[in-house]
Amino acid sequence: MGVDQHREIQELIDVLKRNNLAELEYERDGFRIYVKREAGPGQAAAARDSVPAGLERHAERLADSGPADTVGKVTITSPIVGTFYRSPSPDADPYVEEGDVVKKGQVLCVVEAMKLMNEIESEVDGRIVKILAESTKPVEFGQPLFLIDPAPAP
Amino acid sequence: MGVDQHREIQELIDVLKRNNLAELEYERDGFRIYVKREAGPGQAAAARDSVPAGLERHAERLADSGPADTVGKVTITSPIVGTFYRSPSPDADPYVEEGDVVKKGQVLCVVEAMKLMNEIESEVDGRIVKILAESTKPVEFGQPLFLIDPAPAP
Amino acid sequence: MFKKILIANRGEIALRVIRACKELGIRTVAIHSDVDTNAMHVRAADEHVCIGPAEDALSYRNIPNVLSAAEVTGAEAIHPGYGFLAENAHFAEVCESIGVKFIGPTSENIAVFGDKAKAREILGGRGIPVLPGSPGELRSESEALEAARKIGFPVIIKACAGGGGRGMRVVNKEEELVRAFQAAQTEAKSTFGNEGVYLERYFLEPRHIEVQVLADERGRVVSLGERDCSIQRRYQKLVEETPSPAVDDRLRREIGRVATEVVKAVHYRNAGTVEFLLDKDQNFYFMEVNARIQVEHPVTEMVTGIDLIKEQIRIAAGFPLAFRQQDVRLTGHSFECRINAECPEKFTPCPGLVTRFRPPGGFGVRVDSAMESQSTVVPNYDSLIAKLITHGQNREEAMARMRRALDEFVIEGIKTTIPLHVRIFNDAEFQKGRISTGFLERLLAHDSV
Amino acid sequence: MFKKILIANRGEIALRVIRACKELGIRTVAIHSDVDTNAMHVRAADEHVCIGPAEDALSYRNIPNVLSAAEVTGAEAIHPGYGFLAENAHFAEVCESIGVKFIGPTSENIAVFGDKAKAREILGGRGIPVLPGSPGELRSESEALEAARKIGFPVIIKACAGGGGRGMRVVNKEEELVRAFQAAQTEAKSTFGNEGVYLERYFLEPRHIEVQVLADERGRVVSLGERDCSIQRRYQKLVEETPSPAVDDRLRREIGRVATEVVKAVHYRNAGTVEFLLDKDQNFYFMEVNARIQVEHPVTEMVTGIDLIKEQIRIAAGFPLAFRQQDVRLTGHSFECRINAECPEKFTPCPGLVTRFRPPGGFGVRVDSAMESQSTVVPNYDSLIAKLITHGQNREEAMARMRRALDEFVIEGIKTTIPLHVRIFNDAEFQKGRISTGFLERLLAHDSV
Repeated sequence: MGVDQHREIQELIDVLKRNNLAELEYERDGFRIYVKREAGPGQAAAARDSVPAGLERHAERLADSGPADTVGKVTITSPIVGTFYRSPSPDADPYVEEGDVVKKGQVLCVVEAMKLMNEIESEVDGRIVKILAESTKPVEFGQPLFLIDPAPAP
Repeated sequence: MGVDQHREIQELIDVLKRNNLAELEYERDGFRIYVKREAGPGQAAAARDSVPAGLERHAERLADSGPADTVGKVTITSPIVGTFYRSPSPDADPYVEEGDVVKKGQVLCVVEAMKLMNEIESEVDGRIVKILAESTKPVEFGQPLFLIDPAPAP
Repeated sequence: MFKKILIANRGEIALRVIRACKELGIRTVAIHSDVDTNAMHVRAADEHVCIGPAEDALSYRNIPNVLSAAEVTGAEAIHPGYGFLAENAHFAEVCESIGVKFIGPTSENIAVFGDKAKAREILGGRGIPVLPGSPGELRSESEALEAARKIGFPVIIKACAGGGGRGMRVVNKEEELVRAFQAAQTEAKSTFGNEGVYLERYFLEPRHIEVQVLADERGRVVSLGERDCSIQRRYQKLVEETPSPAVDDRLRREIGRVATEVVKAVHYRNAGTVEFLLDKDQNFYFMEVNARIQVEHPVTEMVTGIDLIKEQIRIAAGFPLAFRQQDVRLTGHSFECRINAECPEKFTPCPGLVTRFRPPGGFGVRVDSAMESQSTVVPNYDSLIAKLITHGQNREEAMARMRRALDEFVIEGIKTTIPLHVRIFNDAEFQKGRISTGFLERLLAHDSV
Repeated sequence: MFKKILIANRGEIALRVIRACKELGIRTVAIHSDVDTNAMHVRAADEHVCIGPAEDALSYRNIPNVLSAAEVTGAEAIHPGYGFLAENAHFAEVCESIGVKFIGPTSENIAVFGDKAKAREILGGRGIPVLPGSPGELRSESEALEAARKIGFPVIIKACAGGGGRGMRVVNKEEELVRAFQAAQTEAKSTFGNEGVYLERYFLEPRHIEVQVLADERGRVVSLGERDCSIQRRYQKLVEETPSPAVDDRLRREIGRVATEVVKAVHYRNAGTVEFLLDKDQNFYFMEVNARIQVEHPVTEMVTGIDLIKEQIRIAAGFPLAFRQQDVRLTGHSFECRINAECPEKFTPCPGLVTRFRPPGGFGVRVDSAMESQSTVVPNYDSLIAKLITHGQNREEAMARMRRALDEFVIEGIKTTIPLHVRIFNDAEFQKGRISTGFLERLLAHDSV
């Protein structure tokens, strides 16, 4: 890289910064440069944002669940594909409610697959902050089911 | 990137901001720029420069012609497609040589098309800095033939 | 065979010709205006020459520069595509005179079919069924009135030098005729530089049926089935199909025979299309000959397997047709959608940067386009940016495939006619094949109700 | 007809099935692993279900999760594509038992052809010409030696449970046999979990010829011509064509008849491929049946016009075949190039971000691919990223079209096998149709010289 091109790149970056641009592409005489700034604070998100659709869906579900901050929380996801049930049978009480304190290994729900009831257990001690799936509805692999605020280690 | 182009880009971005435009595309003499602002305050924007390949080729030819700075010079281009000849016949002397002083309207070369000799005249008074095409070779529309340093207005 | 061909066109048809040349092992020269320097046809060709500025009169229609480009590159032949110089008899003549082969009909062929009223007169005299109409150009109001009474109302006034639907006027009643005649003359003069107009009977709900023909330099002619181009907006075709739902084997043979007679009558050469109007009672009438390859030629290729551009080149190179009429087999059904860079409601052109271009793929889907992601649709030329063609074992399969392909097609950054095509292919009457040249206007009129 | 089908696959074949379903008006459910959340087959389907993590054993081969996905979405049938669960007899059986239609052969069909030595034994007993070989699995070294002496050297040792060329070993001389036998058993055990091996005569310069068949639920069978898949690297097919340059009409009828007998003998259902080895003297020998749709099915579609995926679905839905053997017409010639994300010299996989993907277009060109610009080739699955298929009136035109299309194809960001395909299509021997399964190794060996 010649001194000139080096200077040219610096100039472009200066242009980018001064004008708070996200991306800049420049081409001349076979010389091509593409500059993109990281999304930092106070910056618009890059246009080529590609959160996978599935994870977006989950993110939306989390967002729908209100202002609850997920930082430090544990998300229990479905390990299989099936139908989510909050109680062992239609007439029974739900395994857990929001706000309940749960123990590690405690059954939180069942996911029915191929007529088999698969009990999903809590991975931690803690308190149920939010139930993220709707009873009797299908859930896919990796879909968040519960948000748990883990109890501080004893 | 020349000082002029650098200034030009900055001017365009200023125009964009001043007028609160979302996108701007600008093209002049084979130089083209496209600038887009992100919607909303704290803007990001993408700029895409797409110099057409043909004019790039011309730019290369200019670059090949040595360190001669084209700023302030006049480029005489071919108005037609044909074969470039520096002299009226194979035995004759060239119309002009590099370094010659020429008058506006003086014949600089001929471009033969369909057996017709088309005389190409100087558009300005000045001095031939560089001859950019090779005699007996084809030239296309818009191809630079001569670089002339115009004489200061008398 | 030619070693090098210059393609005097741009866009999808230039790319189409370059592809055929590549498959035949022929070198290609692209020409381009200065706004098309980076266009796909320029990049696809072996050589390229800039022949002028954006205005087509100074570049793509600039005969001296086009011929100079052929001369400096040593091209032995020129393929004109469609539009621009394709039906310019003078250009074809100059090519002939300087020894560059014009890949298309002779200049005489082009001249004959350039004057529509005259062509109809000649062919009517040879027993070809022509639209009932005035014998030739109408010289006066009284001549027009007399002709119209003989034909019977409604009639349509057309410009002799017209084309593409411009300069046409329907007259329903005798008392409207004189005024319409004068207006048509004025419009013909200003649009085509020739005030000549003629009259034809006007049919309600006709179909536009055309027959593809090929004629080699020895005068052997084959017809390659018909195309139904009834889906039009202001005489601009939008969807074409073959075979026509209205044409059975008997009618296909008959109309093919007549088309063959038309081109034989004028010693026509190379590819051409004979256009007919088909009325509700299965009567067909000769309208005109398009002396060029047409936009909609791919549907015929899909059902015959014959590469029409290669055939054009072979014929121009002096090769006899390698097949006879009885060798032509029509297999399955094919549709073409013309995808234009236009607002699909108002049909206003919509040039600009195509930020994303993802063509559909898979079985039975063909895309002819010179676009890709980050291509620019320049405002200087016509708005056709892609032809989407499907083929299926029958009309239902070809239609289902078109719906699927339209759904897959992603073009972002500009507006296109894709939503209109989706509507057409979802329309129950269209699906039943009940179409006529009035179909699209009616479909669009539903919007305003 | 089914209202909703789940596609238990990914990549181009999943998209291929989704396209067929869309054209038939059937709703689709895509399944995907968590690295494929944004894959094209997921976006193309009406519904989608994440069924596991990247490892295929936990996702695309995860039978409980795949069936749960069918259950929760209400899909009535499952199309397995090729690979993954396509030839898993247990999966087909479970589908049958829970009332979800498996779109493919019966679990018994799959089981029969899963044991190659046994299949050969059964069919040999019914008069099908099978490769001279050991009657079944070889139990001991002495059995192997005896069989090899009877067959004559060279022989090839194959794993009973093998496939795709893995676990094969050529033995040229008697003294090499025992050692090779032991090594083959060990390899078969570690690769397939089954140490069973058998022997076949080994032919020099044979062709791999296979016949596409369709069998409906009433037992009616048609054959759809042969495919020549002799261009292989380590038994992995790279280029396929139909018709085979080595097969004439007489041989085509004969081999088609035998293929039909093979599938009738085992009451085979749905689409299948009967693979033969063709020697230099036009003798053909049954090798095996691929009880699934194959990667190379499109070349057959191009020359027959028949959509094989739609036929699979129709057959599974209980419809009888709508055409008979005599209705099948083979028109023109077709090639397929498998474009893999691999370094074209060393064939090492080359996953990564595809920065630009511009498929070729125009007449006679088909692209089956689930890629587009900015797609990612994930390293977890097979490296096939696109199938480029051409069709022409004859072999020469189809080849010229392939060269043109390979030249147009732009894939940036990763390495692909396109340069190798260009070499193959420029090779004089290939152009003359003089190919055998040894062709590619020889072509590649030229590099090292």
